[in-house]
Parts: sequence; C-alpha cells; structure tokens
Amino acid sequence: MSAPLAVDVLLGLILVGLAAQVAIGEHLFRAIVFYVAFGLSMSVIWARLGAPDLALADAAIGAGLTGALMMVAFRRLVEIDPKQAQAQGTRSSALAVLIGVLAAGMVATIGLTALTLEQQPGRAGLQVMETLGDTGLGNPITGVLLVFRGFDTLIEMTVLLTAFVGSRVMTTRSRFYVATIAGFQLPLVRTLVAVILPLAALIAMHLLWIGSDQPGGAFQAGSVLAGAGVLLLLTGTLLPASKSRALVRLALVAGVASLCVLVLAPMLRGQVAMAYLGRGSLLFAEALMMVSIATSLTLLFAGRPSLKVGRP
Amino acid sequence: MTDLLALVFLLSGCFFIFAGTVGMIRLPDVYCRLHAMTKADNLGLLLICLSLLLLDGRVRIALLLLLIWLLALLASTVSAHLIARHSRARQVNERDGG
Amino acid sequence: MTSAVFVLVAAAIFGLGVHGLLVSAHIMRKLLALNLMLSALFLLLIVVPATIDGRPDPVPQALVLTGIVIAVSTTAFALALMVRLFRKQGHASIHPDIDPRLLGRKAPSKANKTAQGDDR
Amino acid sequence: MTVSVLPWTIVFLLLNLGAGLWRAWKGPTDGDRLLTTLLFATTSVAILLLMSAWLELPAIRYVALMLVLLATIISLAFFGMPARASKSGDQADD
Repeated sequence: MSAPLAVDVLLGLILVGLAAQVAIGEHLFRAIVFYVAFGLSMSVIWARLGAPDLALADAAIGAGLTGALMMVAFRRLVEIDPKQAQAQGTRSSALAVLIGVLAAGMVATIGLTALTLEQQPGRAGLQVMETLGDTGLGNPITGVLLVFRGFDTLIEMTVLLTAFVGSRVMTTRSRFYVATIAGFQLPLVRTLVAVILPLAALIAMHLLWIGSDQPGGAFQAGSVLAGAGVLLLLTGTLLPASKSRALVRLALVAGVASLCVLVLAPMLRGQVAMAYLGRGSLLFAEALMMVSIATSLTLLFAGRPSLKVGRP
Repeated sequence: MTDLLALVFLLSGCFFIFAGTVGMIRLPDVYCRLHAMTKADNLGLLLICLSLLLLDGRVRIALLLLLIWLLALLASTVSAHLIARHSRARQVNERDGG
Repeated sequence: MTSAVFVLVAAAIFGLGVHGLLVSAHIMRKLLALNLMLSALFLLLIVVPATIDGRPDPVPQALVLTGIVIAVSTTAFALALMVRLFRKQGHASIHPDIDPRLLGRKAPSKANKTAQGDDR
Repeated sequence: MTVSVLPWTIVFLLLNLGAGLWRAWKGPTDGDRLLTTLLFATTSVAILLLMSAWLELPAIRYVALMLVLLATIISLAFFGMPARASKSGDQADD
C-alpha cells in the first residue's frame, strides 16, 4: 500500500468513525464532543485535498465556532431543565437503517459515476483559470467570489444578515443571556486573551491582505475574527448587551452595502452591473465583508443585538 | 547531516506523541491522563517543528513554526487547567452533595 | 484513487447523517446530523470535479466556502429556535406523537397546550 | 531522505488519533472526552505541519496556526457547563 493511499484511507476511516458517533451515539454531550473532533478532521482533509482556503475557514468555523455554539446551547438546556436536556426518545427502526443505506448508496453511485465522466473542455473552472490573468488576481477563489460570481456572494451576505435578524427576533423576549463566563478572574485565561486577541487581529489582516494572490480572503479573515470574538465572549471580556448601537448595526450591513456598491458603481459609469473595478475596490469590499462576517457570527453566538465591554 | 538530524528529530517527535497516546489510554484517572497527554504531546510537537525547520532552513518559517509551538503550549496549558478545574469541582460536588 | 476514497467517505457520512436525522427526536441531534450531511456534500463537491494543476476546481471551492459560513449562521439561528422551543414545551423534540415516557417524565400539560395552540 | 518518510509519519500520527478515539468513546468522565479534543487539536497541528512540507503547500501552515489559536474555545465553552447536573436552573420567562 502506498503512503498517500494509506493517509487517505486512515483519514476517511477516522472521519466516518467520528460521524458514526455523532449520528448514532447514545449521549448528546458525547455527540457534540465528537462533532468538534469531526470538524478538526475535516480541516485536515481539506488540507490533504489541496484546498487551504477551505481548511482555513473550517479550522475556525467547523472546529471552533460550531462546536462552541452547540456546547453553549446544550449548556443552556441543562440550565433550564437538567432532566429534559439529555432526554432522547430515540426510535431506532429497520426502516431508518434501510433509508440511510440507500442514501449512502445513492451518493456513492452519483459520485463514482461522476468521476468516470470525461472532463468538459469549456467548464467554468478552466474558464476562471484562463481569464484570471485579466483581473490581476492570483487567487482563483477570491476571483470567483468577488468577480465571476459576485451576485452569489451578495446573496450569501444577505443570508447571514437574515440569520442574525431572525435569531435576534427569537431571543428578544427571553431573559438576559448571562454569558458563559469561563472565569476571567483566572490569571491564565487573562493571559490567553492578552496573547490571542492581537494575534487573531494580525492574522486576520494578513489573510485579508494576501487573499488576492494566495489562500486567504474575506471569509477566512472574518472567521478568525469571529473565533476571536467568541473567545472574548466566553471569557467575559465582551458581554452581550441588549441596547443596540449604531456602530454595530453599521458593521452588520457593511458587507451587503459594499457588495451592492460593487454591483451598482459600474452602472453609474455606463458599464454593465458588476463590471470589474480593479484590485483596490475588491480589497475595500473584502475588508467590509470581513467586518460584517465577524460581527454577525459573534452576535449570533451572543444571541443579543449588541456587545459591551465586560469588567474584569 | 542536516537531513539525518531532521530525521532523528522527526522520529523522536513521533515517539513522544505516541507516548502521550499510550499514557492517555493506560493511565488510571483524568488528572494523570491530562498530565501525560499535554506534556508528551507538546514535546513531540516541538521536535516535529524542529525537524521541519531544519528541512526548510528559512528563518521566517522557523519563527512561524516556533510561534505555532508556543501557541500550542499556551492552548494546552489553558485547556488542561480548565478541564482539571472542572473535574475537581465535579468530584467535590459528588462527594458533598451525594 | 484519492477521489474514489473520499467519494465513498462522503457517501458513508451522508448515510449516517440521514439515519441520525430520522432516528433522533432531539432537535440538537437532528442539527448535528444535518451538519454531517452538509459536510458530506461539501466533500463530494470538492472531490468529484477534475483537479486543475493539481488543485481542486476553484468554482466549487468558492461555493463550499460560502456554504461553510451559511451553515454556521443557520445552525446558530436553529439553535436559538431550539432554546426557545425548549422553554415553551419543556422538551427539545419535534415529534408530535412521541411517547412522553420516552422523555423521562410527562411534559407539563399546560406547556403542551400552548405549543399546540401555536401550531394551528 | 527525510522527506520520503513524511507521509509515513502522518500515517503513524493518524493511527494515534484512532487510538485516542477509543478514550473518547470509553470516557468515563466528560473531562476525558474533552481531553480527546485536545489530543485531536495537537495531533492535527502536527499532521498539518507535516502535510505542508509533504504536499509543498506553505498555506497549510496558517491552517495549523489558526487551529492552535482557536483551540481553547471548546475548553472555554465546556468550562461553563454546570459541574452537577441537578443544579436548579433559571425559570422560563414566557
């Protein structure tokens, strides 16, 4: 057996083992812990497949944010009613197993058949690589996100904003969410915050800056900042606040607004919508998108419309 | 020569990570496991980082690898501390509260 | 070879996700299962198209990148809904015909009525 | 010479991860399970660094950097978990 194949098979086995524990394990808490490990392995797999952009995003979101969200939501259930929080009511049946096996078979058939198809000479990926030189960008993924499929990204930012608005509506009448403060008074945790906050900001800026030419960009930078924001919330350095602030609202809509400008500005100059404006405008839009992504994910985690600085 | 040194570092790094895993499986309670895993694994990570910086040879990469190791050290320290505190609180609760 | 291995991995994870979604009554378990299915699809999207210069196709990569961010935001929204539902009906299950004995104790009848009232 | 060993060291570390899974499955306490995520984080960082040298993709180093940067989030989220499940919770507001 060759080494690359052994790496692939082992990674796959670990991932499937973790997924099995998440899906059919008995206890909810265990399932959440296994899901965190699943996210970490996912990020290793993206790296293995040669997609560092995805690995960067999944390292922050799959491994950090989603796991923390699940853990904190579970914690809230335990706080409200410890007896019912874990209650399962699992109804295992042969039919469900059959449907699961059929679904797996369907995906395997589709995937394996698609692998045997011949590569189309004019497909989108090849066209992107050909025309990327005209835009002056070096990272094809940033090119796709902001130049070739900019409308999709606009809609994506809108979905993010909608999710925030929806979750804000849902939590508006509930009691003030006392954040999951992990003891800001512990000296170790204070050191952690002091080290990680500046480094996260630095890495986010770096990823944003190199994103035009190398793996990185608004989504990855935004996820790092969101991860840092969640860390601040968990340590009580930042606290959720119910009084909405103009600055926070501005940060929330900045991404959508900047993409709208990217769409409309060429029309004012008599070009078609979404015509390419050059690297500088893209970097500007990406910076605003980063702020929006980081703010909305952090606020989604906080479950409140705004943030305030916590007192140590 | 450098290549051989890198190989030695790499293999000893793998050995220490292996030792950490064995400790995590064999040791009797959560505190012993925390102790074995965080220490042995971070030593292993340091040796792997050293091996990789010998292979690469650029100063910039060496600094990045060392930064990653220092951050891993900090993350392990804080996580182990928090897990141990939580386990202790739980033990005390179970003993006093029944 | 790599692609074939990961297609099979994606298929297995998708099947496990479907099974978990059908079997579990707890909403958080359902959300975890949905997230598994999403990850399986992301994996499939990246692995199936032919690579360009040894790297995965950039178009599906961009799709998956936005997908990852969307997935976490919708999960956060769903979790907020779940906490709200839990406060209201006393348990985090959306099976209307679930046997209360499976849930450990009888759900408070008043809370049940409110929940049903909301459904209409 | 060393470069040709890199994939096999990755295989070895992955086997370690598989062994760590056993501890997460077995428990017995929640702390043990959290410990497994810590093992996963440290070993994943080692694997990612080795991969960046093996596949010659320097960007993977930043993935490792991000993993260690945000590795504490899960432990911090876990630390808030009530130590005893029978603690009285806050009342519903609706």
